[in-house]
Amino acid sequence: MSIQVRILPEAMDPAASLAELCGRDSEAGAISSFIGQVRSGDDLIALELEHYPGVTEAALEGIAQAAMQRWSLTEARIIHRVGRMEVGEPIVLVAAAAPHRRAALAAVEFMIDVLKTQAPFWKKEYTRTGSHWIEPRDEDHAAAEGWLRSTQDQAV
Amino acid sequence: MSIQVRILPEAMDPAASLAELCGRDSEAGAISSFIGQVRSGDDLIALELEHYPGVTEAALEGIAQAAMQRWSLTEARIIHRVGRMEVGEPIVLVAAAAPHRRAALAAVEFMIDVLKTQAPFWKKEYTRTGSHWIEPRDEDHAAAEGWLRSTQDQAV
Amino acid sequence: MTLNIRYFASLRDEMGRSQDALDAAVANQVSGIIAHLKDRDEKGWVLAEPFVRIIVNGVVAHAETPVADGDEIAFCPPFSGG
Amino acid sequence: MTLNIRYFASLRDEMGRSQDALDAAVANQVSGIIAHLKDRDEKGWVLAEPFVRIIVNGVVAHAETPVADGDEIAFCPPFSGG
Repeated sequence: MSIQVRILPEAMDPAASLAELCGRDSEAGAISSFIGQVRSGDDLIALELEHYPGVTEAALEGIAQAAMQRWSLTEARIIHRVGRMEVGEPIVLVAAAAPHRRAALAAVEFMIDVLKTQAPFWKKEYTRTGSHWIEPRDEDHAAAEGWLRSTQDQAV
Repeated sequence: MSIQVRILPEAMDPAASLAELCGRDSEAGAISSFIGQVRSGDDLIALELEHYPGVTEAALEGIAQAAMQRWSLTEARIIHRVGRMEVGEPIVLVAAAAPHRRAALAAVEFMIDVLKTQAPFWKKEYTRTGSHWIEPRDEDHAAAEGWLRSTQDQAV
Repeated sequence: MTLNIRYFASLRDEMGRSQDALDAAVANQVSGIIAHLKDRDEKGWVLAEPFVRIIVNGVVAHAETPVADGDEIAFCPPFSGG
Repeated sequence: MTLNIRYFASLRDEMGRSQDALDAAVANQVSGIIAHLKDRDEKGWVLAEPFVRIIVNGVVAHAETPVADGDEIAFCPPFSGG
């Protein structure tokens, strides 16, 4: 059982990180992952991600640990970019390895849902006309609360 | 919108295939994936996967198309090994790219669940004491039927 | 004037071969093929087992599915991919 | 003898600075810090907005959470990661 959590101030390579999980643990029949990347739209030029050094890492660690406790996983990994990112650049990788697929799939969905509203990150959009901070959407809150209501997991 | 389906008789590199999906479509904010690999246990030495050439590819194509119709995806990809595989080797990659995470996550779960029992593959286990064909588990049938009941999707 | 019969995985093991070429006159439905093979082959009964899936020309078929000259009829045990 | 106050993201923009060092004597609860900053700072009212999350020494806190010399008290707008 192992957890890896990282905050990266520079470009990340999510596929390379996923490659590290492949073929590593003979108990892991299933590896599931989610990659978030900067999506174009609304004149978006770039995204800036801010975090709370130390506290954000601890929150991600808590989310990964909660996933390990809740499902039978061999590994849980969260890598999150901070700083300025252009359209198309990766923002986050969440991955889980498990003996069985249901655990790996559910753990990834759990980790990305909870991370969105429960770990201290702040997102600023730069468009051609200026910049503004992003508020989490109602559906993001609902997704996290759906998981947390059932367990009292609290990331921070 | 694009679909890629492949049957590979030789070692596959799922992370490299996933890397191809990253940063490619500026509309895709979310890329989800599932990798199945040969898990150790029960004296397992190797797995052999058989398929029905032509018909299996068409079935996978149908599954990917069903996912594209059901969710708003930019890409759907299924790559499946056939032949003999040792413990730790990848068997299958299922991936979906989408503007939003919920679609990508659900499409991957759908495709792997349906693929398990609705595409013509047969799995033989080689152990130290001999070999035997694997029957799909009841829960695999239930998972596929859960999806198919709601849409009448039929892979083959 | 042939029906091309294919056996996959455990059914191939049971039948002891991967294919048969039958005279198209033996049957005009899947059920007729099964009856013919049960008659002719000691192991033919396995093809009538309820778990067997039949695929005619790439499409899932049933006992009543019509078959004709040149068709490919595949007998398949339950699928177990992924 | 200080309380280390931090403002993140939009709250930093509103306050016009990323941190403050307050004399530990000004408050012994989070609510006291907010009251002090509302008094002292034209923009201090934003810290009392219902959406603000407060983190004391890395742990989610509330108005009644006690604070003491050396504590780090962070005012955070809603999180939006991923």
